[in-house]
Amino acid sequence: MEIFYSILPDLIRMVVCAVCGAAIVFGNALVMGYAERKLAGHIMLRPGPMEVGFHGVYQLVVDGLKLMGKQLVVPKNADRPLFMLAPLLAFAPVFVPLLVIPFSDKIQGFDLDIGLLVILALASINLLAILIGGWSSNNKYSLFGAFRAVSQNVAYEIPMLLSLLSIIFMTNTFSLKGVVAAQSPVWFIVIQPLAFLIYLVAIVAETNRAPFDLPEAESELTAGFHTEYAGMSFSLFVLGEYANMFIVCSVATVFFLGGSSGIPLPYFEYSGIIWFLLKVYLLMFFLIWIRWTYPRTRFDQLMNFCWKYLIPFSLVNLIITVVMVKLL
Amino acid sequence: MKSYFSELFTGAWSLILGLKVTIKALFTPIVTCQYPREKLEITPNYRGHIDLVKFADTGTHKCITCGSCMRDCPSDCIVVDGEKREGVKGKALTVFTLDFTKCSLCGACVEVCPTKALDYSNEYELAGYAREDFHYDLLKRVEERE
Amino acid sequence: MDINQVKKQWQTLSTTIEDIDYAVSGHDYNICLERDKVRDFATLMLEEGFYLVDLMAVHVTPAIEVVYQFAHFETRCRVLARAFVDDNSEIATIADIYQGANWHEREARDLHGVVFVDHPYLFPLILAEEDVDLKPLLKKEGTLKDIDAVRRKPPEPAPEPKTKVKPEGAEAKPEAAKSQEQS
Amino acid sequence: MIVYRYLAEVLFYALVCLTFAGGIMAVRSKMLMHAVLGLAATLFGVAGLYFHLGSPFLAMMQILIYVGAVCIIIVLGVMLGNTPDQLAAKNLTGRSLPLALLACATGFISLFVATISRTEFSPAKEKVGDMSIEFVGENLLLQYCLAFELISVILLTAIIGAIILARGGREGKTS
Amino acid sequence: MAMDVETLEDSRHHRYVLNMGPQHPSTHGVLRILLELEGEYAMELLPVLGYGHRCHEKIAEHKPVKSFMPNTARMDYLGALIYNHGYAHLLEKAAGVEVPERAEYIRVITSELNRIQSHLLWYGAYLLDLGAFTPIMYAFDDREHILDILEDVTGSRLTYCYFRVGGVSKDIDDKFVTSTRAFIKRLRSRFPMYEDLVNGNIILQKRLNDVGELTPQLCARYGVTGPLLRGTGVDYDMRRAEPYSIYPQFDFEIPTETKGDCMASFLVRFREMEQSLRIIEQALDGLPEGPVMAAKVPKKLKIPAGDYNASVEAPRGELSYYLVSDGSDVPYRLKVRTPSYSNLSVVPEMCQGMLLSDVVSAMGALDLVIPEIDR
Amino acid sequence: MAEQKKSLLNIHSYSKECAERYDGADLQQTKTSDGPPLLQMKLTDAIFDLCRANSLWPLTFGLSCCAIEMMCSGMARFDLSRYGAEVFRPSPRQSDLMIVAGTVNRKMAPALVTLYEQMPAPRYVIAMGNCAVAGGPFAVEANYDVVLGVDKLIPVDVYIPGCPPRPEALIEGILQLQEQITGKRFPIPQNKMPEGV
Amino acid sequence: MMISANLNTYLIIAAVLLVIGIYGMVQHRSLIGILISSEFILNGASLNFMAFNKFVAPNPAVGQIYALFIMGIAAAEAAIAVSIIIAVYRKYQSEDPEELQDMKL
Repeated sequence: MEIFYSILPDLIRMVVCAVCGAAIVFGNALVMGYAERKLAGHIMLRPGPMEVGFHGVYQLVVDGLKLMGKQLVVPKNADRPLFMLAPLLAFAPVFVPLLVIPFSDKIQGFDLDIGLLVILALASINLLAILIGGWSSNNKYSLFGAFRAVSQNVAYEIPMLLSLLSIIFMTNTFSLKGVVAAQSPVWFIVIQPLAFLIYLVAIVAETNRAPFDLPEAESELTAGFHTEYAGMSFSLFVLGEYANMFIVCSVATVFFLGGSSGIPLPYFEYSGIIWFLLKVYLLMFFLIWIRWTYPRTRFDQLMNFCWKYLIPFSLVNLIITVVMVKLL
Repeated sequence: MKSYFSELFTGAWSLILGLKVTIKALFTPIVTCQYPREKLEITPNYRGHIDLVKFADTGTHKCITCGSCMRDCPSDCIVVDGEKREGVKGKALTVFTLDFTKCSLCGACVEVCPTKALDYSNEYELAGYAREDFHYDLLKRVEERE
Repeated sequence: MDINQVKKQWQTLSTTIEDIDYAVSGHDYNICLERDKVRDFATLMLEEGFYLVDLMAVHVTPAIEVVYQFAHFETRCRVLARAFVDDNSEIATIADIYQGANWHEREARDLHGVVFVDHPYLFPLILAEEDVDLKPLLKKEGTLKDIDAVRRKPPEPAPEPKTKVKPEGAEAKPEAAKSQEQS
Repeated sequence: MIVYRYLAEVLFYALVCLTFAGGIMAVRSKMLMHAVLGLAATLFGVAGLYFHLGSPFLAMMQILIYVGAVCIIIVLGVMLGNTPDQLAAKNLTGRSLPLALLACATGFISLFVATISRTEFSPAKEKVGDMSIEFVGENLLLQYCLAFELISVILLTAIIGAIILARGGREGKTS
Repeated sequence: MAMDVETLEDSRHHRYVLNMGPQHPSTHGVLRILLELEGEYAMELLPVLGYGHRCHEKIAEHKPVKSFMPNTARMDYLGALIYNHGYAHLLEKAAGVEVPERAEYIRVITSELNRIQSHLLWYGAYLLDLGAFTPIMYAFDDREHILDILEDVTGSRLTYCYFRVGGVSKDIDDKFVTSTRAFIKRLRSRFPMYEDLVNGNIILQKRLNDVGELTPQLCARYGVTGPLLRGTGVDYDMRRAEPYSIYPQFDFEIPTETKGDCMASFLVRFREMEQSLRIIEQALDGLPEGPVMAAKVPKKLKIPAGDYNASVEAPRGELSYYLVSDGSDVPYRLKVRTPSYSNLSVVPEMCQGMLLSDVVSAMGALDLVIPEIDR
Repeated sequence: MAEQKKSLLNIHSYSKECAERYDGADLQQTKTSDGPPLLQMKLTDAIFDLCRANSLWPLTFGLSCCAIEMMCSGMARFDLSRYGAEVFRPSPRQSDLMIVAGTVNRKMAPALVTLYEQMPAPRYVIAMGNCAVAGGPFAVEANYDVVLGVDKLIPVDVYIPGCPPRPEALIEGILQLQEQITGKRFPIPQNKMPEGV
Repeated sequence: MMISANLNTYLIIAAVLLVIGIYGMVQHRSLIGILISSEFILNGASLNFMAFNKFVAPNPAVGQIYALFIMGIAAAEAAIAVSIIIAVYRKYQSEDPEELQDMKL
């Protein structure tokens, strides 16, 4: 009860955080959507969106508004309540993890000592949303997409957790701020490069992006789990996906890239956030880069890669870390 | 065990090579022709729909209403009709319509024309709100043309 | 594959074997089959390593003619085999020998209405199900020709050369065909 | 401060409502998928109650394990099982509703009357430690080490058993 | 391989049927495949054709033989010139028209350019099927150069109607020669890039190796030809096996692989592009002067009665035109043996027991052009 | 299972009802009802129209030859994405624009109508190529299968003739569609990627 | 006294969860339904543990640890149960417990 009451005064702060969270979610979707299309364009030797605003900067706004203006379709045989619920369930929980991410040493919603757990717990709800959405569409492609999403995400959660765990062993805290503080002389990417690589691969699978975008594999499952979703509900899924990307990249930044640490900029107290966002978007750029480079893997290969490479490597890495922590 | 690691490393190397290609492409100039703003130079040999040629010397077309284009057209999209006029040898052209929506641009009509009165136009940016937009009256077009 | 041996075996199965000029017709052998020997013939061809190029039907007067084309991967040997369907437009299937014939036969059924007996799955392939009776490639009355009208004429003793290299020859021939048809 | 207390109280009621609503949805809905969703709602509610009881750690674990794992396993089971419509239709009609209600009511009343209302629970005189994760972890690894190991053995057994069961079915079918 | 839907056992009802197409990104048009899946394994496949059926054979019986030329281009719009070539070849054979040598050279050059164009499109589209978005852009970028060259001489970008009975409709000029040479240089310089980006990629190799294995025997039973057959180790190419046009004059290899899987046909196609470049180079070097149209081609082309066959090597395999003539200028029956038709018919057997993703990659390896199948 | 497959096989038959429903019927009748969009206010309509016009996501729907030119116009040389139209969605639910690129035959017609009906309103149709406009080279006497113009089945907004049309023509068609939606001729702002960038 | 700070409140909630679980087990006609209901019973139990932990127990870690155990067991139980259900479904094509009459799978 005491903890609960001690947290209560922060309710106001929570509201502020929620507003900021919404800003991040939508802003990130706009930035990422635009960056993705523009970068994809230039990788493919074409300009990408050009005509809507200067170099097409309003393209994503326009797309978003258009999706809002579309007719809401619920397929005849779909399970109506669940069908409507799924995109909300995919979208709503992404706000909470944003609360615990330390954007700089001063900008953070809450510094919970279970920060990492909050992120992981809320991320699992997304999975439930995909499952429900895939099932309730009453479409076989959706169902396949949902199945693939689940098995892939469950499998890749293991190396992801294990690689994060080896950092946790070094820092002895779940608090993200604590993790950032622990890498003050040297970033963990230097000490734990293997964990970083494993985490990087795992988040590509966790966010269902190419080359691991099997749940929405276009050429196989038309549009995967959101085949039947149109307009607003579809855009909620997309927003959720981009927000998830942001979250996992933030976690990577916090755990491996020193969070908001960087050369402090003059005359700006909150320069940490600039560094933080820079690192996050650098990772995101990497995700975009590989998306437009590689073909899609096959499902069994994806799983094999997880079980044969990632999990053993992360386990070995974890054991070595534990031993080293004990010895040093 | 050796193959386990060697596969890992060759695989990783191949992935890096791919990344190199795309990052290089990211910084190469685009190849796009940004259509309404700049237009590709369309080859003069481009085959658009057919048109009656306006000859400079006569100031009009040279169709003699023989109808061989109409007969040779594999998809029956040309209608040619003429009437007997006084003082003119043969028939004078009164109707020459092309239903471009059925045309397959095979060029049979152009090749069969004994007076070379037909030629391909260079129009390629056609779009319209009704299919009737593309039922051309070539006779009218040739008169309107400069 | 020894072509002479194969020819011997063909002789047991077919009514006529005709060596034809590849340069003109694109085939090396023209074989007329009995209706009930089709399967044996196909088995033989498979054993000899031929592949099925095509299977089609031609609508001519005595009965619809089913044409099989075979070729060989290693040596140039294009074989044309024909057989007539019976009164119910039926003929034995070779789809279990040459699986590739499965679709060709279904197509022939679609377009000509030839029924291939014992075909594993004679369901409309190209046309929709309700168009089963359309049989679009059946000739209408008047355009339907006799089998002899579409057969290559044997070299006549007349000045006509066998190889029809000149277009003039091409124009002369059809008249003979027409007269034959009328008679 | 009192405002916050009331706010917390309202939150508490909301959580209880969520828990019960989820429960009713889980047992009364004909579609199994809705039942799972009801279960998920209940689990969220219970997680909130854990939060109220001063253990956000457990609340998060509840969401992580129950919603993230158990619910998803069950949803997978529902999808793979693919309940036929007629079974779904008679899902709640086949058995005697009054009997079930009666049994539950008697059970509940006897439980409530016999135990909860009669017993006097006396709080411990003094408390050792606090609710922090560090303390939980310490206890888990020192005092309750055996149980900790046992649970991992159980999980391992469960994984192996599940794999064997699920695989065996497929092979039996295709052969 | 009984595909009878009626007699499927009831006990299998934990399988379920997935309907792929007619609108599906990986069917390349309007193919429809009913997949019977067990988990993600396709246990039975039932292709349903006819969504692109355009009555070509019926139309052929209703108009003079020469007028069918534009239709051949629309049958296989990717290999339009090769289809033109086959048809012109057939008519020339049947009516005995001599083609001037220069025309044959032009035909070969443009046909081979067309083949490269087709292969490049396949290359891009196949990788799109496999989930890589970028290679198709690069491939199309190269392809546009071919289209520019061909458009300059034929007047259209895709459904060329360039060949005529007795020659080609328009002579090529120096611009064509120089731009073709420039293109050869360009494409050669692009191959290493493709090698890095695509061919060597571990993901691609993992996805293509050991998928959809064919054997020469299977190919014979189904009539599979083209790169798929050459992927099994049989060097059967109509340009060699039944030489037509002036192909015997050129020195080129027929690339073969032995495994017969998707990777084999992938490599065969990829290397065929290089061989086509070689042919074009030689043809450009030896390009003779002269007319491009036979002097005497009757306006009304009457084909002597009888049946005629002409086979050419289309990008997807053996293309045969079989013409039954009754002596008039309208074909009595024209049958087109399209390579994709036979190639696709192997799918039910080839893809049995495959993963859904593998079905997609196996079908991509067939390089399907649906209107060619449905005709 | 067998029944499932059987019924699936039958769904695309150009049955009598289907023929009555679509073929040659009055256009007004064939226009399947567009449900109201989610937000519909007079004030916002202009803005939404602008957004719709600049975010036409086409359906991945190639029928035959023209599909290749459609692909070409999405590729680097012509790049539809400059108008925000490069998002080729494989699912009709997420697409706004159906580019009927190629020949529609009687077997395809029901599927095409289904796809159109699956698209959420507001939706647009471009008939690309002569086959889709009027049957093209197949509009001959011997034809027994080709539907002569996709506007017999679904309402068409913009027609692009050609066999096949050049990619520029498709872009022009999209510009005309934008003009139809908003009443303005695009492109309004002059954004040209500088040369050599 | 706030109702949320009372041990009995939590005990009643837990009892209601238990009853819901029992009711569901009796009422549901599918194995999955029964599995779902059993989760309620487990949740009720762990809520009890947590309540006692909060209000009664001297060591505040014990209740949490017990709740964690229950979660672990629930996860294991769900995995096993679902795989059994799938196996049963494969065998009988049914999820109705009344139709499962053979002892041997």
